[in-house]
Amino acid sequence: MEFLNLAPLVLALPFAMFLIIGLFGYKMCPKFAGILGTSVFALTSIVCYGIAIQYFVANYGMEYPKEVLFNFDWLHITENLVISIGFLLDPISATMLIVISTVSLMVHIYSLGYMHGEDGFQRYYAVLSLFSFAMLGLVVATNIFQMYIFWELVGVSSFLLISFYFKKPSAVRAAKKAFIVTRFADMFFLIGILIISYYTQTFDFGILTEVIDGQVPIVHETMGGITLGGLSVISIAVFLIFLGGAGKSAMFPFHIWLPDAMEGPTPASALIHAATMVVAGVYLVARLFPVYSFEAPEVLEVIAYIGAFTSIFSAIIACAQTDIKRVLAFSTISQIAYMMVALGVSGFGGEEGLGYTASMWHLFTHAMFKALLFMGAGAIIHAVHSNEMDAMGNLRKKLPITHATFLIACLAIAGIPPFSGFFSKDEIIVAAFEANKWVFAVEYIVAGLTAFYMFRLYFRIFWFGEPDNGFEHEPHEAPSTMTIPLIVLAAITVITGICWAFGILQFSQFVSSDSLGYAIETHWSIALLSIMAGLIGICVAYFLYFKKTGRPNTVVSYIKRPYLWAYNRFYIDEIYLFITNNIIFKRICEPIAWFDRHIIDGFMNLLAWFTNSASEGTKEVQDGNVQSYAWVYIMGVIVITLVSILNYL
Amino acid sequence: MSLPLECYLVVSTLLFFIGVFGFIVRKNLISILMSIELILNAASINFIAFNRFLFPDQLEGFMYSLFIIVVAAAETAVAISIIINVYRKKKNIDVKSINELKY
Amino acid sequence: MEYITASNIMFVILACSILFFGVMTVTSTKILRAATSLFFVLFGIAGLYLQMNYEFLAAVQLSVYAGGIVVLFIFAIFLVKNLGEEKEKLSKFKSIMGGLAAVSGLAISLTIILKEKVFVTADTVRADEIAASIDMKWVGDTLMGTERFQYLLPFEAASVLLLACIIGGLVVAQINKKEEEI
Amino acid sequence: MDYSNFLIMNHEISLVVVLIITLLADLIIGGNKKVFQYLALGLFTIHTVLGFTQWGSVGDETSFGGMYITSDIHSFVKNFLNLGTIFVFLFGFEWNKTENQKHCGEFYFLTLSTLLGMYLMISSGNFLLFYIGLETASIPMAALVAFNKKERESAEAAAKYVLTAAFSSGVMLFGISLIYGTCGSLYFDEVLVNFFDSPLHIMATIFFIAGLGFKISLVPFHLWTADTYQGAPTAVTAYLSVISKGSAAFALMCILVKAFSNYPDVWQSFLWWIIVITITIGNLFAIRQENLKRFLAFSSISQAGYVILGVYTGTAQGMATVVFYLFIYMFTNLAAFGVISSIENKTGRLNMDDYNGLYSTNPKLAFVMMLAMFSLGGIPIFAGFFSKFFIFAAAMREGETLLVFIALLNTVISLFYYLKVVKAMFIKTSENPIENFKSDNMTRIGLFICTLGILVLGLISPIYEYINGISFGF
Amino acid sequence: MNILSLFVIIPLIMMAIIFCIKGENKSLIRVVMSVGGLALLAVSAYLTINYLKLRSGGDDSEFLFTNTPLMWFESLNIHYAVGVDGISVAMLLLSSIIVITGVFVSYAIEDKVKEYFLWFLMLSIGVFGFFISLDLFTMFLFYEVALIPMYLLIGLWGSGKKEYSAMKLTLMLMGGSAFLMVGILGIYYNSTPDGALRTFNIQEISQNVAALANSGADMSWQNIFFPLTFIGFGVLGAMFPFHTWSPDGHASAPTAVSMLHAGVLMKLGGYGCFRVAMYLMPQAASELSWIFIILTGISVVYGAFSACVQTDLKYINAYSSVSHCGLVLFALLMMNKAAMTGAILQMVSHGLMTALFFALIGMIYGRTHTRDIREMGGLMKVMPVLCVCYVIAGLASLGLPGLSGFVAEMTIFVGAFQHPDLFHRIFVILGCSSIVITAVYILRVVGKILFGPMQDPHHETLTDAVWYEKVAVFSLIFAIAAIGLCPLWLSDMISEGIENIVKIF
Repeated sequence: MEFLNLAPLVLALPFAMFLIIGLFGYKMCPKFAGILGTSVFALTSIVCYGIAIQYFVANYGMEYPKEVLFNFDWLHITENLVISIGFLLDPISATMLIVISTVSLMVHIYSLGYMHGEDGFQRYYAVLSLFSFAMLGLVVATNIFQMYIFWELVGVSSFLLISFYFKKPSAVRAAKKAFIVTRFADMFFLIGILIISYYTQTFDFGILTEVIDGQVPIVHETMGGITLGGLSVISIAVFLIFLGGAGKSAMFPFHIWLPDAMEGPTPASALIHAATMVVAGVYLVARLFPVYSFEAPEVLEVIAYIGAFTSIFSAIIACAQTDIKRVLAFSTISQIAYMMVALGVSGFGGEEGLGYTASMWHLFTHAMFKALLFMGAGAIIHAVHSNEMDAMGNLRKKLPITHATFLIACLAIAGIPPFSGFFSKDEIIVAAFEANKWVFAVEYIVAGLTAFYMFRLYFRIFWFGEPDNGFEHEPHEAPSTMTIPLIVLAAITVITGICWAFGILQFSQFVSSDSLGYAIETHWSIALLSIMAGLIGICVAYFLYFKKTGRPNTVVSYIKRPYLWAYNRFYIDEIYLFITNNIIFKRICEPIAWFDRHIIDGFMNLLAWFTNSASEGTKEVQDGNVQSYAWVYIMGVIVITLVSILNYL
Repeated sequence: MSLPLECYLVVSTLLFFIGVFGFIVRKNLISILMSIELILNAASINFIAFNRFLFPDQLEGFMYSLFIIVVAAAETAVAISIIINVYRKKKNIDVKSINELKY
Repeated sequence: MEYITASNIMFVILACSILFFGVMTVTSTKILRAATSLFFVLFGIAGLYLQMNYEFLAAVQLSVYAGGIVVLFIFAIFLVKNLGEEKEKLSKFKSIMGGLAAVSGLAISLTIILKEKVFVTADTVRADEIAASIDMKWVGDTLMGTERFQYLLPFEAASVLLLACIIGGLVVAQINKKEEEI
Repeated sequence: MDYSNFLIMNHEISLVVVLIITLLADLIIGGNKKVFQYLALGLFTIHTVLGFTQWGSVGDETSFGGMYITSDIHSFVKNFLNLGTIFVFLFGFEWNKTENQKHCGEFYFLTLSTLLGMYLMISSGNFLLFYIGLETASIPMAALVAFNKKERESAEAAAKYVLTAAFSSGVMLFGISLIYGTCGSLYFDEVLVNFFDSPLHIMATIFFIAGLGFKISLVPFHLWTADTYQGAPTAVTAYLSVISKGSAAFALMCILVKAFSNYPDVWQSFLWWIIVITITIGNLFAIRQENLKRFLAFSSISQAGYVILGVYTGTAQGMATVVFYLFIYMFTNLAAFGVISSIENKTGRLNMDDYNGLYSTNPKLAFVMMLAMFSLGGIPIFAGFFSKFFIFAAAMREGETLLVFIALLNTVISLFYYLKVVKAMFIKTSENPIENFKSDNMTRIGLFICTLGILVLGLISPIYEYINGISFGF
Repeated sequence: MNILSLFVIIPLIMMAIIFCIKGENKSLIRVVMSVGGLALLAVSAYLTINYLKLRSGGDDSEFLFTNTPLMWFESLNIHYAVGVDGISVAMLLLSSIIVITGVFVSYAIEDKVKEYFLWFLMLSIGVFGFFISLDLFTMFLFYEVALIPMYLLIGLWGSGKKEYSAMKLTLMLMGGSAFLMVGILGIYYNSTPDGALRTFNIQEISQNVAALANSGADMSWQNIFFPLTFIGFGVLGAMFPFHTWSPDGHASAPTAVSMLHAGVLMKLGGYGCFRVAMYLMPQAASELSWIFIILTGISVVYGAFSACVQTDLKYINAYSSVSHCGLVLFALLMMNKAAMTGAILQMVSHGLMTALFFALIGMIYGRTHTRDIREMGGLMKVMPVLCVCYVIAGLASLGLPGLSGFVAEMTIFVGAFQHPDLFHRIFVILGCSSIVITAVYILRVVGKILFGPMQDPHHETLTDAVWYEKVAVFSLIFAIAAIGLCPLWLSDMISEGIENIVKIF
């Protein structure tokens, strides 16, 4: 069966499900809607796998081509600038297809159990389908504008999912925040697109990323040498595009929306805010990687620094959070920043492009284990009905499957071999080491911190000791619809790690910056170092949180102030709040609204008032006395005469 | 040598503005009407003077003056009857009594 | 010196009296006195007409104006109770305003009129001759003719005017019985 | 003497016949007001209809040696003055039947004589005839204004009117005397030749136009208008505001074209200002009026400004637009007065507040009034829009962008107060609305025709085209 | 008979029928209105299809479906001339959709139904007539015909301080038309070469102006009349600083009137700006566009910022209209094909979506009796259909792909950014910022009134949409989504029309 011909189904099926469940869902029985959505998505996943596998198999060992499976014009803006909707297949989009379909399918299944009995179950599935559609559309975009279109769509479905519990004010706030912050970043993305398209007169990725002789000709020829305010236009444009990606991928300083986004249902967080949507930024940079690499290397460097800063920054915050989903959220930010760093330090072609491969590889593995973590967290929350660590502890017996899978995921993220996370992370650190020692140092520390806060989480949940007030009711393992996805994902985490370790189906054979497969040698020296860091982190966590002791408090009391800062996320939210409330609303919007009502509108009213008072003021002219009429009359004649004569003279 | 036309014009203009002055300052309606007669006569003098001195070939100004007199008579008749009417209504012909309608 | 002729002196006397009585008309506090002054003004103007050889007009002026209109005024004054004895004081404000209007108007008009050079070119001798030869037939023809410079149509129109004014005046001045009772 | 000169005066002659019959009929059957009115109205209608027939269109003729001028446009104007007068009679029908109105016959006679005066004023080719016509049109009018003999206001209005009229005719005479002195003749054709732009000419023109401006109620010669309109019987007010004003405006246009058109700058320069202040002051004063007659007085002042905007151009197009404007204005304003008078006759109420909630009790009257207000405000598709547009078009053709712009801004103010009336009738509610009543048949006929006119006159282009074809200018 | 005349004739017939219906037979009137509205929709659909057919058949004359101009006022050379290009077809389609949905929404009107629909129809006649006219005079005539019914519609059936708002709206718009009349007359008298017959016909004027410009004649008259005309139409297009009628007016207007006014009438402004001001005075348009770019640029951002802190739902939407309509004019002034196409798309899209908004606001207001967002909350629970629709409207407004707003805005931004001048491009970037601010105020409302806890216990018992409301709302959403999902036919149709206009700049 030729799966490539089924490509339109990849987009059509989820969209159809969105429409069907969205329009008619309220008439269906919830369970039916859920199963319908899930099964149709399963079909979609099969098509995705088929496409990806066929693609890789067909081109294995050769240069992976950029295949456009279909592409139709959607809107003609100018003769050259045409927005089309299409399907671009290349290594990274094929990888993404796998990631998305896997995680999304798991979430679909998981949600059947997790969301059972919720109000708006059908709505949930409708939006989930919309999201899947949008995300798939995003990754297969043939042109930058298609990407932007789906980019917006994922944003909105994220909004709808975060605000799923719309009666909760905090959820609504979080949804608004997520949407507006990402929208703000999207604006830069759009401006970037505008600038690029203005010069290159194309949106098409095929043309935009075509590399010839170590440069991207279309960009180089049309934009090279043009500067604006001392900066080259290319840099400005691609930096703006990166900012768009930074918004979606929650890079500092746009990261603030992601932790709040955890207000949504946990499976949705797993899908959107851990595995897929948030890596869109990384994907975007990877998509345009040749442009960055050849035409704007300085931007790439900036990306590396921003990534490095974000990763350590959020890792530190993660250490101090008590809400398990928030810990995971900050961990996500940190891990995505890792991927950004990897891209930032990457070169182009072969071994040089190690960072690129590592980034994509980390994206893949991270998606799996982070989704796993979130779903595990979901299972835990499902069991204890709280997000707070204080309500947990000693759950390993009560939730055995969750415990096992969670542990695997923690080990993976902490970078312990042979789990997948170890290899992907290790390659990033290697790439950083080769490119930039500062970044390497930071990433190294982050590796340790990651291990620490993940195991803090792990120990705190599964060991530590039961909460002070006991559980509200006895926690129990989740239903099978929820545990099966956990197991599947855990299996993937383990298997991909082992495959890599044995050099079977090595990721770099499929994904590389120049689309040519190559083999990666594991740099054991650096790898050992990073394992060391991971182990140290785990040990510290073990020391502090394995059993219920006063140790954490003691430590905290030593570093009270930094702890508070970290706990309060370095007050970035407060700064944002200040800016929006006190500056944008109070200092801009309200004055403008005031100005409009009182000055502009006031001016119109003033005209009316003026006319009225002129009317009142002149009424004495007509005082009812016929003699004053005559006086006005004759004076009129005299004045007119005088003026006319003077005019004549 | 007779006096130039200007003399007549000066007289008529003075008379005209005396009439205007009277119209504006007098207190009762009949006096005001009298002032109007002055104005009309001023115009009349003008017509006659122009006719006599500048355009003697035709009797245009002459006729005009004649008709002014006729019209003035009619006008005065109507005006006085109206004033009488006002008097009946207001028992007064002070000009101040006719300023109920204003603004 | 050639201006000092009998007719010119006459003119000056007439002009002065016209203006004097004109001022009297508008300033005298007693209305009957004002009416009398008006009579003299009209009389003086008739004198001017005479002086310009327009005897017919002078006669009409005297009979219609001085004889008719002024009498009408006087009747009206008597009709209105006590008006004859009332003293009419001019208010200061009005006088100032009226004076302002009159003086400024006068200044402008006189300046303009006297600056006009058109009049100087008048052929006075011919004018005198023609004026001396005006006879009633000419006046009659002019009034009753239908040609150019003849005035039958205005004459007819004036008759309608007069009729309308008589009827109008009657209507307005007529006393309703009911009204009297009020 | 050549009496054939009278033969081209068809309109005047037939009017005089009507006049005489009316006078006689009043003597004979004056007691039976209804019959008398039917007779007078019938006769006058015949006169009007005749005017529209071939008999009424005399063509371009002059007689009495240039004293009397007539042409198709003159005939047309006379015809529509007739038409307007019919409406006035129709609206006054009920009022004339009332007990208070003892002088029904005189009302008709005086109205018709003033109409004759207007005919002569329009058709004059000589300042003397013009003067006589003007006086014939204005002095009996004073008597008409005083017709509401029970009301103090009527007397006061008449007094103000007659005094101002006399004063302004004095000023005008002084102006005419100077024109005579400088141009050597009183015939328009000779004035045209001898007129030029010396200071004295300018002054003479100003004095003259001031006198005529009184009749058109141009600012600053307008102050009598509101008082007189308010005090006069409503039928007379209607007559004053439409017929008298319209004829004077047309006469002004004729004279300006016929006598002063060689040096248009002389009058255009100050007319410009007069237009601006007339429109503005009219609007400003209208804004705060409560009494509807007084309100319409100021509205008519500002409308006069627009008319003069057309006069100002002096072109044939200008004349066409002026006549068209007046024609439309007649229907419109008379519709408004028709409503006012019918309500006044029934209830005696005249204030804008009294009209609150009129729509709920008397929807038809409110509807007609609304159409009239919209048309006065220049809202399409009502006729007023077309007349305004054409006036502005004529003025714009002369490059008077600023003037047109000011005038147009003023239409916004005017719309404000016209809408105020609409608001009172439609939107506001009242504790004590005017109760539902049935107007008399005459008023209804009049209102019906006026409404029809408002609705269709603008849309029917041949009317404008006809006027445009017969207009003249320089 | 010309098919275009049907757009005027059908409402006229409807008016006549309704006028003849005795008494307050509400249901009959409603039936007549619905049938007539559907007929109009059918005519416009038929027109659209035939237009596309003709175009694809290779007919490339500038205007299609033209009639032989009927002479009206010969001395001024005024004709009744109709014709459409792609732009007018789009606008006609939009108008007929809004009219029919407006009729359905107006089912809620209970008081003086007959008069209401008579005025409503007069408004529609004005709107349709304006879009089909090829003659400046009739165009202006229809323009004013469309304006005046607003006064009574707002004054009689409105809410809040309706008298003030109605007066303000009418006066400001009439003030605009005062500017306009000067402009139109100025064009009429100046656009003709010496000796040639003056004309009001848009096509002929355009040719004359081009000929004049080619012959090197003095075109400075345009510098006077272009601003006048542009401002004249700009007032209706809610251009800063002449937009203040819009918040008050919309807030007080009854639902369907708000819909029609914001949905169609404001489009008259934008349409006129380019069909009259820019098309007939291209020289001045190029020369003076910068002034208006600044003003409209301000409109875009300023309206959005103002909307952020309003508390009345209709005010929010009115300011949002200021912003969106500002974008229309802004794009028009960029004077290239893409941006202008975007502008027209934006007109269509804004028309649909703002109509939807106002319809929904009206329905919500009809139930809660408040429009203050502080007094509402959690409505999603009690009226899910209306609220979901509201969210969709909001998303369309903030430019969600798949809905019409996105298509329009992106065409504008991309198109406008193709302007060779840096100044213009910087303003485009400024304009882009509005998409963020739009998101802020839209989400603020959605979050406040639809989501969150219930604010007023009385709201617990509210009912959801009834059938006619659903019909109105769903058809609008359908149109929005149809344009949003497959914009190509519309945008191609419009850009063909634009092509003729752009080539004169």
